[in-house]
Amino acid sequence: MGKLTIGCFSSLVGSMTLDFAVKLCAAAIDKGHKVDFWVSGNGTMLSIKDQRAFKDYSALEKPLKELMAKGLNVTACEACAEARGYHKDNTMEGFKRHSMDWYLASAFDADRVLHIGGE
Amino acid sequence: MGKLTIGCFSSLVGSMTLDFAVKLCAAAIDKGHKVDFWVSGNGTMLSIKDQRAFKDYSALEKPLKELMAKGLNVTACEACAEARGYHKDNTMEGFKRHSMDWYLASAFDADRVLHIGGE
Amino acid sequence: MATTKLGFIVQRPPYKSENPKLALTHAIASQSVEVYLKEGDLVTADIAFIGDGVLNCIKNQKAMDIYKLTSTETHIKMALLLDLNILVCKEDLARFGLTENDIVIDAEEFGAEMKTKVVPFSEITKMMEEVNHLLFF
Amino acid sequence: MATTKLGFIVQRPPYKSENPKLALTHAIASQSVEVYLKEGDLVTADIAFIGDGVLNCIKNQKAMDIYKLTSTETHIKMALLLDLNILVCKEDLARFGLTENDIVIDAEEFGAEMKTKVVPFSEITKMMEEVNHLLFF
Amino acid sequence: MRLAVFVSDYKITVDTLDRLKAEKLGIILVGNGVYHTTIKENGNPSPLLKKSANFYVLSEDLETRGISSSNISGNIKVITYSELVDLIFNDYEKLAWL
Amino acid sequence: MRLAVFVSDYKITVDTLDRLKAEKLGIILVGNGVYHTTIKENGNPSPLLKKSANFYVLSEDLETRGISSSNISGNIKVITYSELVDLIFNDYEKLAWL
Repeated sequence: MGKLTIGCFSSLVGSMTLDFAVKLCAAAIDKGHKVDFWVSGNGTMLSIKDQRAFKDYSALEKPLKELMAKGLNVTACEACAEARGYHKDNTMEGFKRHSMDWYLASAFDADRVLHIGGE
Repeated sequence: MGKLTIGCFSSLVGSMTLDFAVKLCAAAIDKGHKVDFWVSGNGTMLSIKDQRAFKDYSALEKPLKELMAKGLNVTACEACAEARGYHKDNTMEGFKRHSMDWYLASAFDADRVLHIGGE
Repeated sequence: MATTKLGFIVQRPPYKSENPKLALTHAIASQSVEVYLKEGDLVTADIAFIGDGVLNCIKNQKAMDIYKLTSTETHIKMALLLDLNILVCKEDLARFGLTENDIVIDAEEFGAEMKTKVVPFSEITKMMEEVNHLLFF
Repeated sequence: MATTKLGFIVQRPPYKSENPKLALTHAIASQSVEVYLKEGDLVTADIAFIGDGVLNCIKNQKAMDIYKLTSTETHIKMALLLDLNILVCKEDLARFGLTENDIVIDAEEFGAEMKTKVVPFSEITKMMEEVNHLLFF
Repeated sequence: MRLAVFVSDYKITVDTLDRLKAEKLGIILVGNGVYHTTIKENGNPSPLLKKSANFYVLSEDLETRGISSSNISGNIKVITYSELVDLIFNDYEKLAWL
Repeated sequence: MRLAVFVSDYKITVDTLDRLKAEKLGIILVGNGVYHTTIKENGNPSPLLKKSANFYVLSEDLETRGISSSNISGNIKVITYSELVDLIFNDYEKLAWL
């Protein structure tokens, strides 16, 4: 079994890219792999708690919590979050916040890195 | 003097598009025009209070508050905000939240509508 | 008693951004705008799909089954149910090799009477000239 | 004692999205990663600007004066100060009619010893082959 | 109609601009759209500039990207945010951000 | 290197793909990248499909957009998320999302 590090970056909220990343995390964990998931830029929106699950909008809080229970390691870029007004007290339980070096450290011993940086 | 309605939609946070829209609001208000400013989709991020003003990130809370004091009417799409976990209690003071019909009603008697809907 | 006409032009494919969906949900909001207006005043919303935007109209989208997200197809059907005028560019469908069989034309299952209109781009140009304001997505 | 090499490839122009800036700030974070690693372990970050990404390197950007935002130019200078290896594609500069005079080459005012390297794309291909993981922005 | 089109990207992914018809057409280059004014690919000016239209470019967005207003050719009018407001209210009746 | 490139857009604004060199190149179509599999402009298949590469398309993203897997030509392998995980770990060593 391997380790997959996924990074999901800016300009991606409201696209299906975060949905893709969460489904890929799930598929990898189901196969017994270890998964680190880093969100930065606009992707940090994923970390906010109490997102209303409308059917018109991607609602990822529930699947994320299930994945965290199965061992998903998920971290938001602290500066990117603070700059958007996402503070510790409105962060989803279990969602970590660190500076950018966390992502690079995760890549250090990853077997594969999928960096979703573009549009 | 006229009325300008500006709408700023999704995929735009972290681009310079919100910065552009805020500067255009300021220029129009300085010339004595009435300005309504609607944010929807990812643009609703603009409504969050206590965004940390790092120099590495667009920091628009201060200029927005100055414009509100000069009469800028600024409203976020309530559903788009709730879906992202932006609730009434973390909304900037003076920033309104309404359903989408507010934007259309603002367009009703606008002399010009600048709808920034694309990328 | 006045009417302001808005033209919503969707030029991008669905899902990659929220724009096409927000175009439809905002256009649908024209049905509830009177709460802000004086008696008799109206805002109308016409919607046109052009360029890659016609890909929004492909039918049998399974976004709800797979991603638990309302599909653009369903939003188009809701707009038809609410009697919005929906135009789809004929030349762009042809360019992609798509026919009326491939796209959402009606929402009979919801009881909608309105149908999507496949029209030449010149009709969409006419609409753009007739409306008061344009909103490109 | 192990080293993991990361290759950051910036293919898009600045400001329209945060990507190019985030590429630089994340690459700079390689300087503080050891807090998470065992003694002697390293993560290195090479940065290459290719395609429209070379527009990030144009000098005299006034983002701070006008939008109160750190310019991509300043981020590049910070990366040079921290001794990161920065490559700029020679063919892409030439395609845009840009020369070394038009782009950020050094950050002497900050005391940086490192300089931007204008190299043929083949050198960037070599970098991509040598690193362990690729990060495209 | 008198239509002002805002172009904010260097790479344009929609073909709408080529199909818009207007008695008076303005093209306002903002954001990364300002690269169209001076960046020449393989020596050629941006195809966008070949259109029959009145061209404007936002000076603040030029400077942000390190492009000097003095390098802009005479058929493109360099405007400030303040002048943009007048353009919107006085010269055009409909606006399109592509 | 064995490189898998993810394409998630229909209109691609970067020219990187044409310049990447790899001993084994995989192109994985996800998101709006799946339109490249069946949408023909003026009768022509997407130029992307002319590249010398192994092609894969994510079935979930096809279905989301109303495209039936049965319409996909034989040289493009239709894969699920689960199969994508195996592809990532077993067939390619570096990944690129353009």
